[in-house]
Amino acid sequence: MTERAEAIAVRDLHKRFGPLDVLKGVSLTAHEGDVIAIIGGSGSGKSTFLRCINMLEMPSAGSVTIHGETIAMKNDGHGGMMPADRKQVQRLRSRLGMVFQSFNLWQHMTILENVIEAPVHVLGVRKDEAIERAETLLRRVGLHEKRDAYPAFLSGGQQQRAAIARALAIQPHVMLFDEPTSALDPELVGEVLSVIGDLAKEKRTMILVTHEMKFARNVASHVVFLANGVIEEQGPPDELFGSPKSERLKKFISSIH
Amino acid sequence: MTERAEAIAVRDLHKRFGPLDVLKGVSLTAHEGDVIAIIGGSGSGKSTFLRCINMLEMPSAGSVTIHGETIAMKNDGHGGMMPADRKQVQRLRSRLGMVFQSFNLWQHMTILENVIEAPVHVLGVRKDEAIERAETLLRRVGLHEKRDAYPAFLSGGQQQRAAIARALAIQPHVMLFDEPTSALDPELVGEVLSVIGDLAKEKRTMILVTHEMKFARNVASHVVFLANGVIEEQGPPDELFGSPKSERLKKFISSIH
Amino acid sequence: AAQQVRVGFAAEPYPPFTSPDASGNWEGWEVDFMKAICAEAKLDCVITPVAWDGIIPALTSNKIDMIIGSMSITAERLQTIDFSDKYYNTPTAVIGPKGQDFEPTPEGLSGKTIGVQVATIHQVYANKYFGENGATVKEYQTQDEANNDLAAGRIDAVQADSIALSDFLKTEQGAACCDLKGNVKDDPEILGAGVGVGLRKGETELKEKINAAIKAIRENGTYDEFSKKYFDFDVYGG
Amino acid sequence: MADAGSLINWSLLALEPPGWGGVLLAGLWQSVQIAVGGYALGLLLGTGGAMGKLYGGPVTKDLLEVYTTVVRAVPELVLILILYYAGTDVLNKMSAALGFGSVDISGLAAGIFVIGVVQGAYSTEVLRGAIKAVPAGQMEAARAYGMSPLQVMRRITLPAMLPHAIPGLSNLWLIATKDTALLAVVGFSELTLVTRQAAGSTKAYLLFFCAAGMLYLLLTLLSNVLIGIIERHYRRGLTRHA
Amino acid sequence: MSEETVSALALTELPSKRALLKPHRIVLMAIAAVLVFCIVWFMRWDWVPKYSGRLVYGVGVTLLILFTTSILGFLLAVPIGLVQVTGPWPLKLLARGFCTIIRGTPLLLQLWLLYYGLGSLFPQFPEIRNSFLWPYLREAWPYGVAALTISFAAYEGEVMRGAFAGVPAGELEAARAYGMSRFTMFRRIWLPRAVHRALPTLNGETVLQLKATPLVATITVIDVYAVISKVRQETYITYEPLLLLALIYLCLTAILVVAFRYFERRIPTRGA
Ligand SMILES: Nc1ncnc2c1ncn2[C@@H]1O[C@H](COP(=O)(O)OP(=O)(O)OP(=O)(O)O)[C@@H](O)[C@H]1O
Ligand SMILES: Nc1ncnc2c1ncn2[C@@H]1O[C@H](COP(=O)(O)OP(=O)(O)OP(=O)(O)O)[C@@H](O)[C@H]1O
Ligand SMILES: [Mg+2]
Ligand SMILES: [Mg+2]
Repeated sequence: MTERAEAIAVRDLHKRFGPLDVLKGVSLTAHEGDVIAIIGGSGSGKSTFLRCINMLEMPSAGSVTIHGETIAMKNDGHGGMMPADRKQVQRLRSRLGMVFQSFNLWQHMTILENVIEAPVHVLGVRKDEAIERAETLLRRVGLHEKRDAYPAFLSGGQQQRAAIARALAIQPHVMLFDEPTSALDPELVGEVLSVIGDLAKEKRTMILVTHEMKFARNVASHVVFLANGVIEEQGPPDELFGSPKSERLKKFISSIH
Repeated sequence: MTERAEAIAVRDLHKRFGPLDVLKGVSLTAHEGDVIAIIGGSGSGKSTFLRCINMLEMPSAGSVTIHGETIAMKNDGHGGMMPADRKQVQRLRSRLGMVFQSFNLWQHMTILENVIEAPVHVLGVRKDEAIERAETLLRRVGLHEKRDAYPAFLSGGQQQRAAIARALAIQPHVMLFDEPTSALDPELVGEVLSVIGDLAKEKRTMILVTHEMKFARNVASHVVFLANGVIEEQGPPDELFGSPKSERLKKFISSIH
Repeated sequence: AAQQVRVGFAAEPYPPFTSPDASGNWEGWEVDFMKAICAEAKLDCVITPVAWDGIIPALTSNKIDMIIGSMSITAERLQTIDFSDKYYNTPTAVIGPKGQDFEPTPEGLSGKTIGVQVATIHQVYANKYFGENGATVKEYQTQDEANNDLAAGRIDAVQADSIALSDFLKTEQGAACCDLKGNVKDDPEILGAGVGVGLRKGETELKEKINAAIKAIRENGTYDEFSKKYFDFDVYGG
Repeated sequence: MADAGSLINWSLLALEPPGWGGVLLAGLWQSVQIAVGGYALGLLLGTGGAMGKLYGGPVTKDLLEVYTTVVRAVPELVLILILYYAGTDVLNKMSAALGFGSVDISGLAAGIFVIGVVQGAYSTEVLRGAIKAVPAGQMEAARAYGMSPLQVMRRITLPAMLPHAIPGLSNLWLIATKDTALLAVVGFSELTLVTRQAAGSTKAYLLFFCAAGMLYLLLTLLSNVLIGIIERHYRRGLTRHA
Repeated sequence: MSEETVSALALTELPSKRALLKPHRIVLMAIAAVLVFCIVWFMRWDWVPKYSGRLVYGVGVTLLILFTTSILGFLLAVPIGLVQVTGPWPLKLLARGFCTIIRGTPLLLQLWLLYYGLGSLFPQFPEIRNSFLWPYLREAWPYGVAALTISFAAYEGEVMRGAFAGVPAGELEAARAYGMSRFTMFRRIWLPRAVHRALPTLNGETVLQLKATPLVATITVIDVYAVISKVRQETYITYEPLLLLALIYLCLTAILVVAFRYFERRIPTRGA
């Protein structure tokens, strides 16, 4: 792991919602090509952690470094922190491809327009170039013939694949997935997981929060078990699932299967 | 069976929806105290049959006799039939307590108001008397403390029990149930079935369409298997479920379990 | 009991002939006139305000029984309704802002905007003589609003009945802004032969009663008596 | 001319003459009467119309469709003119033909008639939508317990559709109050016309129009409070999110 | 107002043409044809040719007023809706108050307040009277356009408020997650998405606006309603011009509805 460059480094991240201490010091480093699966019980702070990485949620303390660049933070005057430089955050965000649980495709745009939106209007890519790249991506997730449809006319699985194409379109350093399949009907889960599995095979750096343990075991290079706001245990999937050390993880694994 | 009075007699009932022949001559007699279960595949016409008994659906041909009184029919001028005397139908309907799959409680009335509505406004029972009787019934189905709640605030099982109390409140000769549990979550089915089971033990005349085979076997005195618009087979439940004769019924039973 | 008659008044104030006061009652010369003839003809008259531009339809569709609204007797109107004998007749005048000198002639008004009340003889006249000779004719629902717009400088002249205009020129607002530019050239074809009580066609009995009443109050002095309160000249005209 | 001080001459609004306040309030009272009457008539027509559109024969349905289409496509102002002149005329002639003699339609009755016919079409649509929102099973259950069609309507359909109809009907009430202003155009002495008369007589246009605006606004706000209470009452049977 | 209420007040869908040839419809149409024939034959229509030019002009004015006030009103409605959702509280309060006042008072009154009230105030100030605006302020149409624009803005402002508030938070979050600046997010996602959501009611609101246009005739603007009024005054014919007027508005509404249907089909708003 050492020779590969650091893609993301989170150091001692804290997050408090009012009186609720959700994250109590979480550190995590993802190198290029890592596929990190974050697992944990409901409410353990998985989503919050992911959202802190791209500052959709402001961390209360700690630092986030993306590709060697640390997000500059300052006090927000209410005991929390905020980015010192909004432009920097916007720039760094555009290096992270986030895929949401509920897709969050832009309903007023066709699938193709969704995919070229960020490249054209954030990264300043030329439109024809963006379209060309988008078509390739859509073909790859198997949605090429739906490129002119509006999201509302697609099934959940198709929407999520479109959302993945949208995230890939900005050529992100790291892909972030927050339970990408939990809003889908069981029959549709497979098609989305297979797309993500393909990305993992290509050694794309990914951090994914998931409830699909079998999937995590198959594709992740590293699994992190969050509990009570801290990393209770982490390691290669076989080790973690095969011989869990902590009581909590044992209980968690047995409750899943 | 012979000494008991006839509660309902349906003779050679036909029902056509446009080109679709749903019932092709169904005859059935229920004596006082009979519990008749109607089973059959989806679309076999079970609901239609039940709805023809109280003229919610107009039969195309055949006759329905309730407690010795035959519903007078006349031609409706479009090749179908309609009741000759609307008043008679209304009177006879009020002797049949129908319980619907989707409860159909009146949403703008409290549970108690639902239960006293028909006695007071159809049968002309005095209001205080109706309330007294309703309270007894609600206690019996275990809903006494919910009597002033509105249906929307009740669980499905509670709503269906309220619907049963409502049907019982008109002191019907015969209770008709159309899949009373199929709109319920599995956990809630039991509470409704136990109420119906109690009614069966009291020897109340009932005709019920159900998909709960085990339940039909336990409570019914007579089971009717409808298929393709005719009664394919009928008899005591043990006989019917134990040694089905027709191929169709064999297949149906095996497909259920 | 006396016969009940609904008398249509234009709902819009038209001082000094008809205008509502702060207690909601109608006052003015025509109100006095109406009272006089109704008393004379033994009619139980009820004032019914109606929008001026719909006053003739209101009469023909039976919502009112007669019109007392400074309505001039013209050939056009006689095609639709009937009139009593005239009960007053005054010339038509034009007023304009102080300091602007022009004649109330087609040439004098050319290029100017002149305001008139809709559905009046003045509207027809202004359109024919001024509108077709380079003036813009602007039509108002009420005389009041035309006057007001003149005072506000939105229009350059107002044509109307000389009495109504001189009444306006006596008000604070009118005196401040405007003065009389003169009477227009008469055109009896359009300007008619005086003002009469409008009646439904075929109601000859009522018509005769009214005519008799007008004659009677002219003769017994009632007419002059209430007229004196408003005018220092003979409003009945020649 | 007038300086700023005399622009706001509050004494003009005094209730006693020479103040015009009393006249304004009388106009408001007229407006409210027409609004209430027209709204009630509209509800009556609308209930019949909705029934006819849903359960009537094909001819009834088509005729009602024409009625609601025309009223919803033509400006109220035009409808008011047509109804005020032609409508009452036809009504008169009809009663004459039926031998009742020519009825004397008072101004108030004419106003109520005009607003009512317009509101009737709106109510028809609102009520039809509300009735359609009541699950068919509710009516079916009523029939299954032996209720006559009239009873089903009275005991089940109408009360059950109320929560669905109330938002729309509330809006119609607010529109009825505002539509009365249009009667000013036919010379009806309601609030807007008397305001115009008062303004014309005193030249205090801004003052009077603002005062009338306040009265209308007050009426609206008061109505909103009442509507809120009614709505809470009738929605009590529904879940919060329904 | 909800979408249902608007469509109860304004025609938003043409009656379906399906099964036009049912037997009872044929009878009804025959009766209607007889009625139309009677109207054409027995009523007076000789004035139509004389006024046809002015009628066309009036329809033009009506449409011009409709479109300018709808477009201007919509442009105003966007900020009015937006500040009610995100604005600082003074602006929020101001926008709310504006909507309440305008929606709570009759348009006719607002129109007269502007034209007679405000309009008669202006000339008292020599600065206004001598300004370049005076030639316009003298006219009636600016007041009509202003009143109708304000009214449309208030009603549509409520719609836009709902539309802005109803854009799913997740879609905005997605925009932020891809590095959009706040302005880009507003321009590319929030605004178009809100407009998209507001489209279905726009149809009804526009028909309502058409139905409001004839009020400008009461302040001397010559629209189609005013032309018909003139016909009535000059010819003393009562009913025929009004019938024609109703027919004209019926056609205009139908055209609007068809046009909106066309656009709606091009921009699907399902799930919006
Ligand atoms: N914006 C917020 N304000 C207050 N509390 C919040 C907020 N967002 C999350 N929380 C709380 O923080 C805790 C962690 O939430 P989070 O969504 O990160 O959990 P999770 O691990 O993703 O759970 P799940 O598996 O259910 O998605 C929860 O208790 C939640 O209620
Ligand atoms: N109102 C109707 N109009 C036309 N066809 C109908 C109507 N009601 C029922 N049918 C048809 O009649 C057939 C029998 O319907 P029915 O509801 O009686 O079946 P069922 O045995 O109750 O089925 P399930 O178990 O699914 O409730 C079906 O094919 C159905 O599509
Ligand atoms: Mg989560
Ligand atoms: Mg069924």
